[in-house]
Amino acid sequence: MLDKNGIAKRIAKEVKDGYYVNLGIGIPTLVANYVRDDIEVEFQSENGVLGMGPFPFEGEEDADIINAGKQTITTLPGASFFDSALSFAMIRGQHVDLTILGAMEVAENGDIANWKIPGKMVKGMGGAMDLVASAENIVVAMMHTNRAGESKLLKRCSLPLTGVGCVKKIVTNLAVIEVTENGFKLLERAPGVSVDEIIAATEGHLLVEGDIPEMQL
Amino acid sequence: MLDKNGIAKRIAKEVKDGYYVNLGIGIPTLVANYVRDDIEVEFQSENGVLGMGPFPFEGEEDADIINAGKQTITTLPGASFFDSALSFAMIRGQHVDLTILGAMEVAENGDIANWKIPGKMVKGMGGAMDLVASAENIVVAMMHTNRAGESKLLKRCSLPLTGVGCVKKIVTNLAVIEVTENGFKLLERAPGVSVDEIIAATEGHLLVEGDIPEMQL
Amino acid sequence: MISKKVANVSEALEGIKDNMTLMLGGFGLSGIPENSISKLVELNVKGLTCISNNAGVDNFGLGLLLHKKQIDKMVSSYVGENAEFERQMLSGELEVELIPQGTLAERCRAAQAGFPAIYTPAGFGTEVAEGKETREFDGKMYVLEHAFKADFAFVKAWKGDAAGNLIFKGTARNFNPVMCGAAKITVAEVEELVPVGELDPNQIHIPGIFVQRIFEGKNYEKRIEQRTVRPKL
Amino acid sequence: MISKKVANVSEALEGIKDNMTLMLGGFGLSGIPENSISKLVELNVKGLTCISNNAGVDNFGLGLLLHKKQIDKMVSSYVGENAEFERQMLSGELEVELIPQGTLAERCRAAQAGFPAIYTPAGFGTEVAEGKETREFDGKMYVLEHAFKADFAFVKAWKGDAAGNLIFKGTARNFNPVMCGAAKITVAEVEELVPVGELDPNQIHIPGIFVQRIFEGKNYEKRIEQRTVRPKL
Repeated sequence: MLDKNGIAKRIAKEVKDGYYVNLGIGIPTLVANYVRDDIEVEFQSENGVLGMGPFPFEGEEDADIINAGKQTITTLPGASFFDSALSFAMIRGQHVDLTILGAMEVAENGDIANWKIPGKMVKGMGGAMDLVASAENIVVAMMHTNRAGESKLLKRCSLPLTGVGCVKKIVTNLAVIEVTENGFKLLERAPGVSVDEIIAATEGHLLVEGDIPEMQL
Repeated sequence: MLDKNGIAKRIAKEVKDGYYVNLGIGIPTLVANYVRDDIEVEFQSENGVLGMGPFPFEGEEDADIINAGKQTITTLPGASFFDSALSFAMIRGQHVDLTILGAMEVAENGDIANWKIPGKMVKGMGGAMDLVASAENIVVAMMHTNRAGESKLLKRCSLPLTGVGCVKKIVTNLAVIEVTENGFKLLERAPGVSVDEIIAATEGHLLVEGDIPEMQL
Repeated sequence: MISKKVANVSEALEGIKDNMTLMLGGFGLSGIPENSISKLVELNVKGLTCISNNAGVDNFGLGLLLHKKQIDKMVSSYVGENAEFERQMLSGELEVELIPQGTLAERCRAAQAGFPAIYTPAGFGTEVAEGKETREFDGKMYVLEHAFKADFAFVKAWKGDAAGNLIFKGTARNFNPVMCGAAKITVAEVEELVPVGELDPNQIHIPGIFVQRIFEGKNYEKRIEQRTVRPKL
Repeated sequence: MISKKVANVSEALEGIKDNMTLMLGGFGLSGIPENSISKLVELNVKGLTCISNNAGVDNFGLGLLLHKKQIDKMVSSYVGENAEFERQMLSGELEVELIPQGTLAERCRAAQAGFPAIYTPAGFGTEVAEGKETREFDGKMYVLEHAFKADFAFVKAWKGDAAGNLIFKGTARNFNPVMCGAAKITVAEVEELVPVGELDPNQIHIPGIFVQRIFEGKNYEKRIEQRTVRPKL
């Protein structure tokens, strides 16, 4: 079973040379730490920066240079700042190659819910609805089950949707799963996790074909 | 009767303190020369400059700094350059206060034609269609009649339209005319021009009420 | 040069009344019009509709207006990090319209640029699209979203001049440029008001034509919400 | 940093074929991609559709392509100042779609920003609106205009870096920024290619994400169409 850093590490393998990548808040943010050194990747943050670098050194943080999670950041050579309209032009215009975001629920048809629990929690969708409606390559990073132990991979989402039929791949603490026309398809098992454990933790229909390899991290 | 500079001089009186003004090609360009010195006005050119100044001194012209007529220009302190989208945001968003442009024909309902003579001359509309569709304050600068001596102030335009019901005022070599709900209304006569001469040169219906003053230039 | 300079924040906010619709720039607490917000608190105008990506935090930014119950309605994309906000929203005291962040930006830009509405894919198939026109183009579905109508836009820039020209800094730019000219009156507060002619015409982010009033702000706090750092080596 | 740098104009134009749709920046002869145009002439690709505000003059700019009859269709807003163009158009050899200048800019931006179409007031009630959907919003009429679809966009900037970041100069900016990222492949030629990190991130007009190939151009003529001057005092 993986921890959050393990999920981030596995997702980092989805990041290819020459990709512009948008990382959501939470586990996705950690992905930047595990991207291979020998490829060129640029991180976009929808609040208006391309070419994000690591966190600043203590004492060098700048209130005017933050990411979408409101964290202080730095920029790398070749970076640029821009307004929100141009930022979402990058996203809506499909110039960003890969979007990695968290979710509360994902359905076997690719629907995703991650912005609202009616009557309880309403933080808002931020840029997520634009991202999932536009991106061609969306990977969800999340725990396989919620705190109550219930599956987050469902036949149908029960929470208000963020986007419809958009998720392509899911990486959880238990597995790597592809969203296909026929529902969830198990691609990889987390180290030490059995196929049966994954099936048990997945409410939606899970296709299991042949031998399921263990993730290479 | 006025010459082109006279028309420009009269139109300059329409330019008020604090106005952003877009000047079309031809007579409108001359208007800048006659604006009062004691008011603050900024000229916008739709190719992407606000705060245009006079022509450059000989030898100081710059191919990268031109107006919409492709003439080399200079800029004044406080000027800015921008792209075509932001330029037309200024125009379409009604941030420009006054638009002055030429015309081949104007109709008594405010229609204007100035971009095409079918089968003969097709230069294109450039920014004129955006300007006339958006501007709240449009003044046309033109000769009252064409080279064949035919009136350019018509019941209806015969040429393909640039915009519908948009012209508010017309300044010609003979008169200042307002476009009202009831058609053309004569406001002022050019020096030495009689009301009868103006009526004779105007094909559209011309309202003449009371004494028509001579223009003050 | 047409001057937009006003003496101070009081003059900048002249004409503000109860029940107006305001746009406010900023992302989180970055690039928010701190001086204008303080003055709104002081003037105690009520019944406001505020269009702003976020709603501040409990004791700063728009949180200050929420605390005094000056806001009737918020139009935002993300409102976490604010307990008082959540309380007012869940109790029904505060009306909240949550919309996608890119939609928020484009509805501002539409107002700035004279577009009545735009078609965006964001929110299709979700409750955001409920009651709205949807339409297919080239096999993909879009939602029709209308331009905002606002009375005042309050923006914050890094540098500006009396002509109203603005330059923003870093990610404090965010929604500020698209809100300029998107309301009847745009008020820009700047950290530094420089002499006209000092800004490079080639490097101006927002030309003065989009700004009606400009002043140099005071005592910027520029609070950081999530201070994340590496230890110095 | 993702590098977009190519060795030269030949590499920049790889994949160009007959019957493609091209966007070309520039207003008049200001800010046109001179090197790319010369290469298009040399490659002698035919049957092109060119989206460009103007069509050059008889012996420069797009006029060079017109002269060799490489263009089947022009989509422009203003095509005066070009006798050969007028001849080909009036004789029917050349198909011409004239559209308002602001519409041209926004149809590019729509393609860049992922909008399928826009509503603009420009051209309502004229032959430009014939056959197009029109619609009323708030008592005003608008025309629905669709995003362009193009294979290549050729733009010219003042400075750029290997990351594809661009800065334009003066009114040579014009349509260049809105064409970046509006075609499948955007080729940027720059007067000066500077080392990565030299451009201020705050002052970049177009971030490199919108550019696929960049190179430093040569021998810019930068012709002036209307040289208007005052005598020196």
